[in-house]
Amino acid sequence: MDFFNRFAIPNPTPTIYASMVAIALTVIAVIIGLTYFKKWGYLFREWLTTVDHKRIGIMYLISALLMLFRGGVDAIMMRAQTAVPENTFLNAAEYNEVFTTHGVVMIFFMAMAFIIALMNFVVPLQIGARDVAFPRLNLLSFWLYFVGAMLFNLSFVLGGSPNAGWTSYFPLAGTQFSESVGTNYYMWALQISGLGTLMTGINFIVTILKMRAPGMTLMKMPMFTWSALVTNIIIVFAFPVLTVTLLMGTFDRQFGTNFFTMTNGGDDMLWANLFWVWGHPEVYILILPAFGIYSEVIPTFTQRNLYGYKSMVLSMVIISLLSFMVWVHHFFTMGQGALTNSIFSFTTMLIAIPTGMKIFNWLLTIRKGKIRFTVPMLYSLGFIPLFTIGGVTGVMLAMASADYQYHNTMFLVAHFHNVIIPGVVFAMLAGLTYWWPKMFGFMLNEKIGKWAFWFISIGFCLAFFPMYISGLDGQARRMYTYSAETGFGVWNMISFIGAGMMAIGFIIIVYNIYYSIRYSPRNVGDDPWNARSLEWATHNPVPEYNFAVTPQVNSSEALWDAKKNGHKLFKGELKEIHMPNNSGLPVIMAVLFFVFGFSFVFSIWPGVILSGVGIFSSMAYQSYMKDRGKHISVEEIKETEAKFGGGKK
Amino acid sequence: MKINHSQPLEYSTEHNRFSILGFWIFLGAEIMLFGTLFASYFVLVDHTGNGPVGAEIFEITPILMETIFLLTSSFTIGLAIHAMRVGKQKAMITFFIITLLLGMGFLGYEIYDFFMYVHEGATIQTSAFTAILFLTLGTHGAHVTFGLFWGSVIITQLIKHGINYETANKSFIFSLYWHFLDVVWIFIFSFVFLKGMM
Amino acid sequence: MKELFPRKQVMGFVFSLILTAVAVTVYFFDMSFEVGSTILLVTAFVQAAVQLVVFMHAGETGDKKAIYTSTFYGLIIALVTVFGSLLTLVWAYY
Amino acid sequence: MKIKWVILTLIIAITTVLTGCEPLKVLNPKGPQAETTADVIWISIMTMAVVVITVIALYIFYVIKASRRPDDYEPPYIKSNPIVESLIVGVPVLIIIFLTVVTVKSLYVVEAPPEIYENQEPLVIYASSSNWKWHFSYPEEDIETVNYLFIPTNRPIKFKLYSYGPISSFWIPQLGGQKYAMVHATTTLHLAADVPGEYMGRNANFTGKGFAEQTFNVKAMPPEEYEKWVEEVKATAEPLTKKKFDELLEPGHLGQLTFTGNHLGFSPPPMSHGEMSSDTEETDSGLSMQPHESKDKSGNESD
Repeated sequence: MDFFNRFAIPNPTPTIYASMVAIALTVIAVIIGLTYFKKWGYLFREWLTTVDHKRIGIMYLISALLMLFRGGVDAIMMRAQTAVPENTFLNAAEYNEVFTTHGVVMIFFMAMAFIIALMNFVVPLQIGARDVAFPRLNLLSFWLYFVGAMLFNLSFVLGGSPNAGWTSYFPLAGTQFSESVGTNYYMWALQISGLGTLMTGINFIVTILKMRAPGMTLMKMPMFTWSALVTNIIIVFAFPVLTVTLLMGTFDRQFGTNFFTMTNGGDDMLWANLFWVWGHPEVYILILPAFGIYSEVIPTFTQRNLYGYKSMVLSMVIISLLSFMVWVHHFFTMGQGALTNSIFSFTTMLIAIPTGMKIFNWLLTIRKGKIRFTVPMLYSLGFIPLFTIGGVTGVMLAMASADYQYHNTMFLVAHFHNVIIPGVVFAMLAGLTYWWPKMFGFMLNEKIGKWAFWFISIGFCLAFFPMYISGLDGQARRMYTYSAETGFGVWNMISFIGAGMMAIGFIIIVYNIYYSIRYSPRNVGDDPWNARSLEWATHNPVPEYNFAVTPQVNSSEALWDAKKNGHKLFKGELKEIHMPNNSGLPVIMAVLFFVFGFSFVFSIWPGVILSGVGIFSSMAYQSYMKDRGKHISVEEIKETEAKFGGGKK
Repeated sequence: MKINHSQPLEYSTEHNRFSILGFWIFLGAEIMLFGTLFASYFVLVDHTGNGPVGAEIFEITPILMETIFLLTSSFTIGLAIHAMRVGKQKAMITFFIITLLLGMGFLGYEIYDFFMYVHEGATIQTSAFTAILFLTLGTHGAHVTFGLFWGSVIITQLIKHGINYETANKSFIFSLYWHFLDVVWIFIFSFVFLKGMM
Repeated sequence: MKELFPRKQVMGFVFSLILTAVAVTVYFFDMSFEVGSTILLVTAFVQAAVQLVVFMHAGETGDKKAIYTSTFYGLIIALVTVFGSLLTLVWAYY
Repeated sequence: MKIKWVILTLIIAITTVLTGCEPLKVLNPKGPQAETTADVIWISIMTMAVVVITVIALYIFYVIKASRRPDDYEPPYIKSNPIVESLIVGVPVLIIIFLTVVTVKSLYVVEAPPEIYENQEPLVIYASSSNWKWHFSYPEEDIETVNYLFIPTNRPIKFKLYSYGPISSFWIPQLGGQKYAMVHATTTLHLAADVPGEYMGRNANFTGKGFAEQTFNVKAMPPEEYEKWVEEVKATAEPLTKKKFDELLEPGHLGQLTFTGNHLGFSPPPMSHGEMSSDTEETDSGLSMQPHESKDKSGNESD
């Protein structure tokens, strides 16, 4: 019986029991549904084992949307709890779990997955490639991410959620103050999904460097591809830091070491330091692809070229380097003194320069343009002023002496949501709407989409601007309650209303997806937005091999060049196309990694050893395996092309 | 599979070139991994708590032996790749096996070192310093251990299939890995051991 | 037999042994912290460069630029991390 | 176009509130250090307001123009203009240089004892956090309080901060910025109060379950009154024993408590070797750049 005690929840409540039941019922329903409709084979063959970058992208997308709702529910619960003073909707323990999971889920399992989804889907198409450089590795990356996400979410019903904040500062996250296995989950979920992210990084760097269509020099790459390249460079160099940090945390918690403990020389400041050495670049990992999306959307819907292509590239490269040199600004108040803080204040503010450059370049793109107010463009237009406000409050926070007053307050919370929501979330929604016809062959309803946009942006302003004020009035972040005399009540109430509006906005988006699947017209053509870059030169939805003939490019706006200047993209005859085979091994490895992570969380050593051996055996098996891929014959290509209308060769 | 015969075998297909570049980028990530370990090591080196300091537990002889083993193995794997390029399969496999044997020698000494540390009362739990010492050495040691398994897998393939574009590619990538571990060891040797005993 | 031992690699190996021997002097001879650290820094980085160029054939293909960029990028950031951490967590407190 | 009006209204609303009748704590300083930070905040708000207004004005102008093009308008292909490019780099550079100067100057001010009280001996108070309380030791007066802090006005106060548990952050918004209290290093925070009154103090860094209630009351009073309070405490309060102190350290919440004596003797703060006995005034009064005590190097923590 002792063995099973470890799985008990430390703070069980009716909500959690209800969720357990709900999860069990959902799983059973899914299994029955799949069996009844005989979809197991289809699901396994066509999706779970696919190496097609487009399908992997869509799997990331679905997971990201699921996680968005998990994290969103957490957010609403937090806002509801703090809406009025002395509220008892959640107790302190629950509130701590909720804000911890909100942070982790949103950053790692929603935002990261969303940008990787779009990178997966779009980048190979934008550079005219048939797939990524290592398709099987790509599938493994997805599975590692997915396993990490599932492991993390499991903590809710088995053993208890992590509750030391998404930053998980030691010694609070150490065994002395966080006794439940929650923080173990945190360590292993992030470790496993981080491994997947690192592989994605390597994969995409090689893809972008080596697989571009003939004629596409580095300085003729579409801006989203550039942003993906820079982002993946940051991923490759930032994630190993997280790996080591989490490993040290795991050792402290599970092997009794003293890296960050209170005794025997442990240094609690080291965790904070290392966490942010990774954590700050992570912020740019999220925001740079968003910048890339805006740089695609704004030229498309102002119907002109992006202003200052070279300076846009340069600013991203500078940001990528600077992002590794500013991490101390996350703990100016640790007492390193005026000199160190001055240095890091300065480097932090420097980032405002390349970022400002980008903002002005977008404005100058709009200047001589002709705007079409589509949903993606609305998000981009909402982004510019809102992100500017978020950006300048970032500069305010970078001023270390003033940061002593902002640090750990709602002002900070307002700031980072003010850059992440208009920056990253708006970009993801813009990208989703923009590339939706590319993915599925029909458009999302524009009218419903606009409703969602207004709800989300107005909701955003209501939810987060009051936090600047309550922060300056002394409301610390992560407080589960406050007394009425503090006067924070009114601001938090406005926040709650705003959060509610945002929730409605997201529900409208879901409704829009449902509505559009049912009613949207299916024959939208290959280029519904009158777009400019190469991904729109193939069919909607994209055939398995992407392009029947490899395109030849001589502009960063290849399709526009073809449409306006009569450049011929597709020259030469159809040839046999070589494509990789689907692979089941990543799925098996995913299961093994899940067992490994789960056993480690609960210190079940036989499980750890067996699954560990399994993982290495799979790698060895992979090395012996001969898989030379398959060939798609010319006839088959002709048939497919004819089915898509055959407009393009 | 298009094979380009103007290139060395390990570069002869597109996929081979992807793999080699991808591995180089992975090594970039590894630089950062060990960089983080070094950063932590330098921060924690004086955090010895009630445990011993580095100079009290380090011994020069095994460390020198480890260094010579690993340096030589880095040389021999280089020779193996050279033999591969001139098409000498037998010599290549011999050098490969010598490399792995030297790697095992290194690992043996390192394990002996670990036992000595524990014997002298410096376990991984003793202090922040011993923890980061074991973690840094252990991470490198784990890489070497993984390399031994990986290398053995490649040798079996070499024996079975001879030198072809696939085995050549794998061997070359393995050689990059092995040289890299040597580079990391040089930094551990200099900044953990020699600096600690200085 | 001779063709199995190319001159370049043998020289590289001898050179790295010499560098190791120089580094070990900091153990056997008494010297100040600054001198010792300088010797170690120089020998370690030269040694790493020898491995990179002689043994790892870093510059032999068209991907030379990408390879050197990623290596130096990693190196620079690793150094920033090491010295930044020391600055924040150790030196600021003396 | 609604969004612009929403933003404008919000900006106006924010400014009204910021300057409104009931000032926000951070912008309503009651001591020299908080005044410095409030000034810095105002400078930054003003500078940033100029930036935001410029960007939003340009934005509104361009968007309106670009949305009212005639049907036959064909947007031109435009190459970037080096003058424009250098302008959008140059102006931010100037702003950053200005703000950096402001930051660095103010940093050295807030990290040092307040200038206007320079010639006064600072009052040293050891403030330590434990889950979820604050302990204040007054070594000079030889008294200790829990969860409340009495200080004299017009005298510099030197707080020595450390923690018996998770990283906490000591914060009295109206007197100055916050600083971490940690297990292994004692940090120093210089504050002073100009005006008598009661102020809110709290831990700002998340420390677990009881974090929200980890607050303390600060009462600044004229020096004479403060002396009187000290005398009163000495006459009436019970002595603090090690046993009692260990009980206080147990996780939980406590009301306001008062003791004579303090815990510095039997449970000394983390500090470098030997510095404890000779006290710290002389040793680091000249080291305003380095507000920290040197860290515990040899690891002689008490555990």
